[in-house]
Order: sequence, then C-alpha cells, then structure tokens
Amino acid sequence: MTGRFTLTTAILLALAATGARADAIRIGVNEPLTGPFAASGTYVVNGARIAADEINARGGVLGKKIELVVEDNKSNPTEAAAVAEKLITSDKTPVLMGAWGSSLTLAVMPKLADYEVPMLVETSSSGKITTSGNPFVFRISPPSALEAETFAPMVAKLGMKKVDFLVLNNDFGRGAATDFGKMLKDKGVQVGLVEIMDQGAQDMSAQLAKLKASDSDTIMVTSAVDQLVLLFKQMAALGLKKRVITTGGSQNPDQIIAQAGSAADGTMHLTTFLPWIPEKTPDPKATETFIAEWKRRGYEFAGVTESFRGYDGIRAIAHAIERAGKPEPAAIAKAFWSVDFTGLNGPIRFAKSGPAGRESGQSKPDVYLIEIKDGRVVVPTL
Amino acid sequence: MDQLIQHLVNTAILGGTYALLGIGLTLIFGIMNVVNFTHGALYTVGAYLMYLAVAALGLNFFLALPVAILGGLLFGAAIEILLLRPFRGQDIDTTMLVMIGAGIALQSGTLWIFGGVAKAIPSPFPEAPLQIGPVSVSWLRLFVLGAALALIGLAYALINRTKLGLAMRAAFQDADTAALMGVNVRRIYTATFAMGSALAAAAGALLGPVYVVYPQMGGLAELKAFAIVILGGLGNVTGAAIGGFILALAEELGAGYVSSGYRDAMGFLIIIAVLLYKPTGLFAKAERIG
Amino acid sequence: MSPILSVDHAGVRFGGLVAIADLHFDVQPGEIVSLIGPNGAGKTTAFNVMTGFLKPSQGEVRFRGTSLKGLQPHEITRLGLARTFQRTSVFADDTVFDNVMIGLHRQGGRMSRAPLLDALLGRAGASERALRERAAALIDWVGLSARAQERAGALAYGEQRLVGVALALATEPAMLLLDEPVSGMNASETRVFVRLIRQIRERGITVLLVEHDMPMVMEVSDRIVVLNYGRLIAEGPPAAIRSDPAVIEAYLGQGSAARRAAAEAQGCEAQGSVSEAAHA
Amino acid sequence: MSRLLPLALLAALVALPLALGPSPYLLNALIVTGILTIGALSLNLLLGFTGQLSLGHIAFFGIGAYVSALTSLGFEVDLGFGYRIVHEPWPAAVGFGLATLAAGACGWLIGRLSFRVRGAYFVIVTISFAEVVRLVALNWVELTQGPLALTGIPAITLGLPGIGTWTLRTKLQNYYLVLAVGTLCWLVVARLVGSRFGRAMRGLKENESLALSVGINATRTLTVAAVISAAMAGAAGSLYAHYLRIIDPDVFAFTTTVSMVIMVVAGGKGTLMGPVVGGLIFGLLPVALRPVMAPEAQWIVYGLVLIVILFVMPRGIVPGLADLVRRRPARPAPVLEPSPVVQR
Repeated sequence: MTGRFTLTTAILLALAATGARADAIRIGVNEPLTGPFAASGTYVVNGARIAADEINARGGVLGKKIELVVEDNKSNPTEAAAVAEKLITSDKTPVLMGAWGSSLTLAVMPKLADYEVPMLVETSSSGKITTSGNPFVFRISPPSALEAETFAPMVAKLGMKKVDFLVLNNDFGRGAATDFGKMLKDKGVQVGLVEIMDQGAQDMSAQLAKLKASDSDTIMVTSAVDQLVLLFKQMAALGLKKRVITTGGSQNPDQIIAQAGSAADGTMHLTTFLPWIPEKTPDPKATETFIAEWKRRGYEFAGVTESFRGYDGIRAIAHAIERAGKPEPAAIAKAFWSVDFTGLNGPIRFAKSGPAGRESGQSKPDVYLIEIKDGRVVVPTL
Repeated sequence: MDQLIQHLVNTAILGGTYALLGIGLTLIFGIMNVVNFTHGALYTVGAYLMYLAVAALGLNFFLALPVAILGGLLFGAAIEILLLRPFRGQDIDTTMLVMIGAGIALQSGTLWIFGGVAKAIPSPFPEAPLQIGPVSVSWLRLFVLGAALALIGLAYALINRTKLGLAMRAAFQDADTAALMGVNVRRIYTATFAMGSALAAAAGALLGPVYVVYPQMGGLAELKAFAIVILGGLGNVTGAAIGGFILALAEELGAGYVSSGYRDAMGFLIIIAVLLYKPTGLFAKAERIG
Repeated sequence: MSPILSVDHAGVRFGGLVAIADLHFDVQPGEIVSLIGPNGAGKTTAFNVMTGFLKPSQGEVRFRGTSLKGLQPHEITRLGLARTFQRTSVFADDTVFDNVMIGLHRQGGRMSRAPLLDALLGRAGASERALRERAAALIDWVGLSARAQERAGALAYGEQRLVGVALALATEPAMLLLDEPVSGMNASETRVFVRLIRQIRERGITVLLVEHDMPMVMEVSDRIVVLNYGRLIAEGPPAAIRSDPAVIEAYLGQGSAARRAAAEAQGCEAQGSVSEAAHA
Repeated sequence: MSRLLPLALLAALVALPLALGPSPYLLNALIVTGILTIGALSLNLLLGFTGQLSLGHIAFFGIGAYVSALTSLGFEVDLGFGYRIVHEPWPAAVGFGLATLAAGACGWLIGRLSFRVRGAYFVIVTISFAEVVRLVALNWVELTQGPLALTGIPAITLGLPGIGTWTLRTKLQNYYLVLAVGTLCWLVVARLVGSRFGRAMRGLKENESLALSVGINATRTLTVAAVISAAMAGAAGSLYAHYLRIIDPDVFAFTTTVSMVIMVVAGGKGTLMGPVVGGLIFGLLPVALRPVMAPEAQWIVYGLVLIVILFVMPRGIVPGLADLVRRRPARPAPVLEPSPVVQR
C-alpha cells in the first residue's frame, strides 16, 4: 500500500516540478496504471523511477537531470495513442518508454512515425512490433520467436515427446503458441492441443479437463502471473500431473510460490531475469543494487520480474541520450543503434529487424529455465 | 468418458457459484427494477473483505466468511440509502447510470486502496484433491458448493417463509398496492438491496479463496450474472439458480468439445437462442395482463 | 345491407378462464351500437379481439367483409377500424397538436414512395404543411383549439378523452370503437360528448361503444348488445333492453352500485337527465 | 433560440482548432471525443427516441471498424469446403461506405429482435450480441488477426474524378472530417425526429398500444431506427479505425458502450443536443482530470460527476438547463426539446 501512495505522491511531485525544472531532460513513460494491466504497469514505472533516481544521483545525463513524465494509458489502445500524443507534443519529451501490452504499443507506433520520436519498448512481445517497418521502435523484451529460439537447445534435454498448449487469447499467448509450436515441430516434437483462455477468466477447469485427458507429456502455458496461480491451483484440484513449462516472462515465481503454494511445485518457467540467484545474472552487482533499492522502497519483491524492464529501459534510454549528445528525437533515435551495455538480463544492443531501410531495433536478452522446488526457485540441472 | 464425467463434476461446482452470483442480482432486478451495475463491485468488495479478515486481521477462515457477508450487507444498505433512495421514481435508465457511476467509483477505489496486484486468500482445506475414480474435486470447491447451496436455500426460505419475504414478494407484484396494504416499501427496498449485495459479497468471499482477488474481478462476473438472471427470468430465484447451472454446463461442454476460444460465447449464444424462443426467459412466471 | 362489422362466434380463453364465449353480433353501417354488461363481462376483451390486440381462440371478426384473422393492430387500423382506450388515451408527453400529428401517421404520405428519404432530404415540406392544416382542423372540430400547444398529459381527464377521439379520427376510420369514453366526466362534459358522438356519425362513421354510464348509453344508442360472463344475453333497441329480464337479473346479481345503475337505467326515461352513477 | 444554439456550437467547433493553436494533443482528444459523440448520437436515436436501450451498441461501432479496416487492407479467408475468399485492398473511402452498410445490416437483425424482446431482455440480448461479435473477432484469427490486431490501416482518402485525391493524414484534416460526419449525423437525426417517422418513434415510446391503434407499424419503425442508428455507429467505427490506424478486439469493449450511454443520458436522452453536450463533457473530462490527480482518482471522480449530474438534473444536462433558463421547476416526465417539427 505504501508503494501506491509513494507513486501517487511522486506523480504529483513530478507534475508540480513541471516547468520549474525546464533544464531537465524529460523522458515520457506511457504505462497502464489503471485497468486490467494496472499491477504490471505500476511495477514497470517503479523500476523506471529507481533507474532515474540512480542516474540523477550520479549527476544525470549530459550534465542535466532526467525527469520522467509518467502517464496512465488506462490499459486501452486509444488512450495509449492519446498519451503518446500528449507526451510528444505537449510535454515535448524527445524519447518515450512504453507501453507494456502489445496492442497498446501497436497503437502508439503510428504516432512515433508521425512525429519521428523514438520509443523504447520494454515489455510487449508481439512479433509485429519490430517487423512492420517502424524505425522509431527499439525493443528490449524478447518476442516469442526469440524466446522459442533460446529454448530450443533445452527441448531434447527435457525429453519432450508431445506438447499441448494452454495460452492466453491475445497476441502474447497466441504468438507463443505459434512460435513455440513451430520450433517444437522442427525439433521433431509432436504438438497436440492448443487451448485458449480469456484474459480475466478465472475458471479454466473445462480446458484443464480436456488437457488432462490428452496423451501429451508436457503443457506449455503462456499467461500472466495471476492466471498462472489459478491454473496451478486448478490443476492440483483436477489431479493433473504433467510437466508444465510457462513462457512469456510475466510469471513472477515468487508470487506463484506465495499464492499457489505446493500446487506450483515442479513447474518450470522460462524467464528473462534471475533475481533469486543474483550471482548468475550477467551483471551481479547491478542486480543486487537494484533489488536492494527495490526492497528499501518497500515494494513487494514479487514485482522485480516485471520492474527490471522499466529499470533497464530507462538505463538504455539514458545511454542513448548520452551518445546522442543532445536531447533531440532524431539524434536519440540514431544513437539507440550504438547503445551497448549489460542490462540485468544480458547485453542490451539493438539488431536490425523488419523491412530494409525502415528497420526497428531488437535486443536479444538472456532466457533462463527455472524450476519451483519445495517452495524455492532453483535452476534445474539438465 | 472420463473427460465427460470430469466436465459434469466441474459443471456442478461452477454452477453453484454462478447460481449464487445470479440470485442476488435477480432479487434486486425483479423487486426494485434496478439494473444493478454495482453487483460486480460488491462481489469484489466481498472478496477483499474476506482477504482483510483472513490475511490482515488473522481471523479464522470460517469466522471471516460471515464478517465479509455482513460487510456486503452494510455496504449494500448504504448504497441503497445514499444513492438509490433519492432516485426513486426515476426511470430505469437513470438509476442504471447511477449504479454504473457507483460501480466505476467502487472499482477504482479498490484499485487505489489495494493496488492492482492480485491477492490470494489462504484456506484451511488440504491442497490434495478428493479423488473418486477418474474424477478429482478440490475440498475447498466442495465446501464452496455446499456453502453456496446453503445460502441459496437460506435466501429461498427468507423469501418464501418469512414476513419480510412476503412483503418483498408483494412489492415485486405491485409496489403501489403493497404500499396501500401497509407494507413499508422504502424499508423493503433497502432490505432487498442489502440482501442482494450480501449475496454478491458472499459469492466474492467464497470465490476469493478459490481464485485470486483483484480489482477487476467483478467485471466478467457481473456480465455472467446478468446472463444467468435473464436465463432464469427476472426476479425468479429458483430460475436464477437453475440458470447458473445451465450456463456452467454450456461453458464446460463448449470449451471441452467445441473450442475453448468460444467458451464465453457459449453462454451468450444460449441466451440469444432462449430469448428468441421464449422472450421472457426460461422460467418466467406469467406476467400480468393489462 | 351487409354489416360493416361482424363478430362471428368469437371466443377467448386465458388458460382455463373463459373471457368471451361464442360472441356473435353484427353492426350495420351508420349505426351507434353500445356494448354493455357488468364488470368483468368481457367488454374490453371483445374490443381487444376486434382491434387485433388479442387473438380469438375460436371464431373470427370480419370488417367490411374482410376477415381480421392474423392481422396486426396497425393493419386493422389501416383497414378503417379505429379505437380509443379506456385509461391512457393520449401521448402524454407531447402537445395536443403533436398528438394529432402522430395520429395522422398514415395520412398524406401515400403519394411518395420513399417517405423516409423525403424526410432526410427535407422534401416532405408540402405534405407536412397539409398535415398541419388537417391536425388544426381536427383539434378545432373536437373543440380543443385553445389547448393545442399544451402538453396532453397535463389536460383535464375529459379533455384527454377528446384528444383520444381526435387521434382516432385522424386515421380516417369508417368505424370507431370507443372504450368507456365518458367515465370520469362530469354531467356537462358527458352531454357535450354525446353530441360529439352524434356528430361523428354524421361524418359517416359507424360507432360502437363500451360504456357503464347507463343514461348516456340509453340516450345515444340505436341498438344495445349486452354481455354477461362472456356471453351475449340480450340484443336490441334501448327500450327493449331496459325491460329485458335477463339484463335486469345480470345487473341485480352484481353489487349495490350496479343495482343502482340498473335502477337508473329503468328510471332515466322519466328523469331525462344524465347522471354519472354507474361506476362500480 | 433553440435553433441558434446548434449553429452557434457548430461555429464554435469549426473555429476551435484556430483558437487552440498548435496543440495536437488537445486536437487528438477532440477527434476521439467527436468519434465517440457520433456513437452517442446514434445511440440516442434508439435509447432517446424509441426508448430501447442497446447495451451492445459497441458491436455496430466495432463491426464498422473491422469492415472498414479489412476492406482497405485486404484479406484472404478459407471458408472450408474448398471455398476461399481473396480480397484485394480497396480505397478507405469505400471501406467507410461498406462499414456503414454492414453495420446497418446488423442493425436490421437487432431491430427485428427488438420487436420480440423488450426492456431488460433487450438490454441483455444486445450485450450478448456484442460479446459474441467480440469473441468472433478475437477467435477468427485468419480474417481478423484476432488479438494480434489489424495494423497499418490506411488513412481515408477522398477522391473526386478529375480533381485528384486528398489523403487525410493530419490531425486538422481528421478533425474536420469527424466534425463533418458528426454534423451530417446530427442533421439526419434532427430531420428524422421532425418527420412523420420521428413522430411514429415518439408515439411508440410513449404509448405503444395507442401508437399501434393509429396505424403505426411498430416492427418497421423500430427496425428502421435500429438500422439508421447502427449505420451511424458503423460510420463512427470506420472513422476510428482509419484515424487510430490499428484496431484489435478491444474496440468491442463494454466500457465504450457505457461511455456512450453516459454521454446520452447525462446530456439528455431524447433531445437533439443532449448527446453532443454529454459527449463533449464526458469525452473531455478525463483529459481535464489527467494533469490534476492520480489515475485511480480520475476514475472515481468520473463516476461521482456522473452521479452528481443525475442528482441535480435527473433528465440530463440539456433539459435541466432548459428548465433553468425558463425558470420553472423540473417536471417529472421528460419533455422533448422543441424540435423542428413545431414550426418551420
């Protein structure tokens, strides 16, 4: 609860400070703070604030402080586009970060092209974002095809023969089913059922009963953490005992352990961040500092798997501004191509993606397979 | 075959909770002619009260349940007195909009207070399910089904066996005549709304531990509750209970044998079909003529 | 001369309850006929059957030789059979003038094949002007010119009845069914209304009315049809009905108010006055 | 007076962008508000003038958006049994026309339905219809791309043979396009309401039996109203798709219908100006609240403002203000705003 009030106060303070700090470099943050994605959006913003404060404590960028202009897109594509418009034209932010969900990001993208302002995409997974020829998009989260590619070498080691999917009915879930399905078929693994569940659905027993009756050995699940908790509980209630691997990076194993209890035991998760074992992350020191600061601010530990993207996103933007030498959209867009540093989940540097001449930037983060064992997160030995 | 049996068992479990959601709404709809768009928010409030009682106050699970239901009762009474009473006599659209406004405010209020992160309510039941042959059922969900059926029975008895229930039924038939016969219609309305709200809160408090608790949980629940109410016929408590089970069956079989993507569509398709075949719902009582 | 309206062995049942049983009578063009009977005798049900608001369970109704079987109320109106209503006889939220304009719905637009398109393009101006004139004339005819721009729901009860009549006349009917037109009117209003009914007949419109006010019925009717418990028990000119034993029995069987009504029906010839006693 | 007011408002709206200067953000808010207001205008035709509350109105809006987007993007669908439909992209303006027609056709369906089920049942049937359409848009991935969204929807191009084409890319162009379509829709509603047809709708709403008895065909009247209303909503949906340039099944969100209902009822249902006034207030309220308070609080205020308006002016803002101007107490029954019927 304190977290919420801190955020509110911070927003009010940020608003009050508008104008007073005209010399600060402003970064627009376009996230869902109300509506269905409110929890995740808020975590990302919290992470972004930690990064901004850290950068400012070290003297800022180009000798100036950075200032986040945070706006709520209400988990709604129309609002996301409107917010982008406001940030670019009325707050005059030369660079944006956003917008969590893929449909939100896709709605913002035409605005980026119109005003030629770059945006760092921190969470969205839809393949379309980096293949539609928008040269102002730079993404640090992996699209599912990239995630599937990273997972490929582990398939044989896990001994998977036939796989069913249970995915969220959105770009995130459907994209994962398509991309992982393709990869598995290439590896000679059979793909069985592809079951769909609605965002916000609470009772998946019908889908699970069907999966229980199938002859597959593994179920791959793509959804956000709240629904995963429900799924594991309902799987336990149905006596469904198959190997479960979740994908998508929104799993948050701590929340799963806390809320699903023993029902989550033995589940495996593909994740892009390892906060439980900082020493195994690419930059252990940064991970530790980030987690320490996160805890110091009184946020729930479970939020770090979401918020590190906000943290890395702002750090990447700061690097780009530094390299651009001036806080101007065109210069920053160009400078993104030369960003190269180690984020909390691997190197952040952008490779070209999409139609030639209008490529978007895509960074390739690390992907880890973890397992929940006796209420703790472990890295399975394969 | 095993799959079918499991689907049918699921139907029973799910249907009980749907029925509980439906009857609270049908009471308010039928007696007060109010399309209650706070039903989902009150369901959410019930779940959060349960969470507060169990997780924050450390109350016993079975003790927390009546606390949450009582909370819903008081919440409902307050909404009726503050927001509905001043609008008595306005048309149905106006009160509906007032309820929409209240629903938006309530939902955003819970988001503000509790944040968007889902909360889990611990339950005292064993994690391992009850296993009968190929079918498994969780103990918690069995308890929820039992409690839901008990609450439905209680509501039924209250309406059909008590003086208050008689007055409520009189108000349902014809509020003006009931008033002439000496029924305090204002008090009946408050009691009805409070009771409907308590049932919504009860559904939230019972389902909170089964699922997780978050501010938007009421949205889909509310739509389904409307569907159940229409299926059963306005103001018909028994009809709503049966409607709950029909909806659950349609969803289970739809998802199991047609396509899980269209799971939620099943219920709505049934509603359209039913209303085309019988425009007053499956179990509507004959309406007065004239 | 062939009858303008024939009720041919019509019957209506609601579940087990018989509202009308085997009702059979004719109305000749130009007549004023009254349908009377104690409360619950099935008079309004009979009206609803004749105007398509209820489907008879047996028999049928013919209007100008056409069977009304399966026709919707608005289709029956278009054949030239109009009606008024007992309780809500006006569009309460509209002005008297607009009420009659709504009543003129079917008039004056027949020359155009696409009235909707005309409305959208603003081409309906001429026919609208013609309708306005007719509305004003009708309102003037029922004597409400002074009230034309008032909200119909705010008018006195008797005046609302007049609006109802103007509405029904706006459909240019050949026959008009009036459902208890003078209930709730005082003596002088009733007298005016009786004159109006006669004027309606002078316009060439056949009138069938349901009414409780016996003196008024006796005064205005050419012929009376009496119903009891959904059955026709008597039919004939007022003088014959007044002395019909079955009719007296039917009314005596009812409460004291009805008995008074029957007594008044007996005595009104002597008094010659119109009273408003017959509301049981 | 009542005839000058719409003209004055129109003049103000035409001049507004000049006054706002270069503020694309506000212009964007106005465009989105304008599109929703067209939706509210169309909803008012059903809710305000026939008394039928459609809580599935967003279905027509969404169908319009999808038809328009798919017409201008092209698609390829396998219908099974070896039938394939391949559609090459057509100009966006054609999409706009088809969107209007398709939504109108769906309105015909709902209009036929509305004769069978009324009141609360009609409300639920329309909600169900909208949900089913949303789920089809979500799950028929081959046609609609489902949750993957339709992206890259082209801007509307207006073309006149011999003169050349004109693509509406800028905010200002879109603003005037929306304003033009909105004004046209308003005029259609005003004309209809003032005509024989409008009187039939009012008659049915106030006293259905009486209306039938004067020869008004209820089925036909309600169906025509539903078709026109749906077609307008479809047109609004098409504008939305070509303005935002991306749509996904979220365009069918129930909350958008709720916004439209709020605009109509708070503004004054059954009045010509109500939806416009309500649309401007509830479309721009979130914009005004955004810089002032926390996101959650904005929604709370939004809900409370709605309740307060209904409390003070139960029949809506426009009739409420009209009463104030005439200095007389509010009457219990709704009174139709003086419409062009009375004197021309």
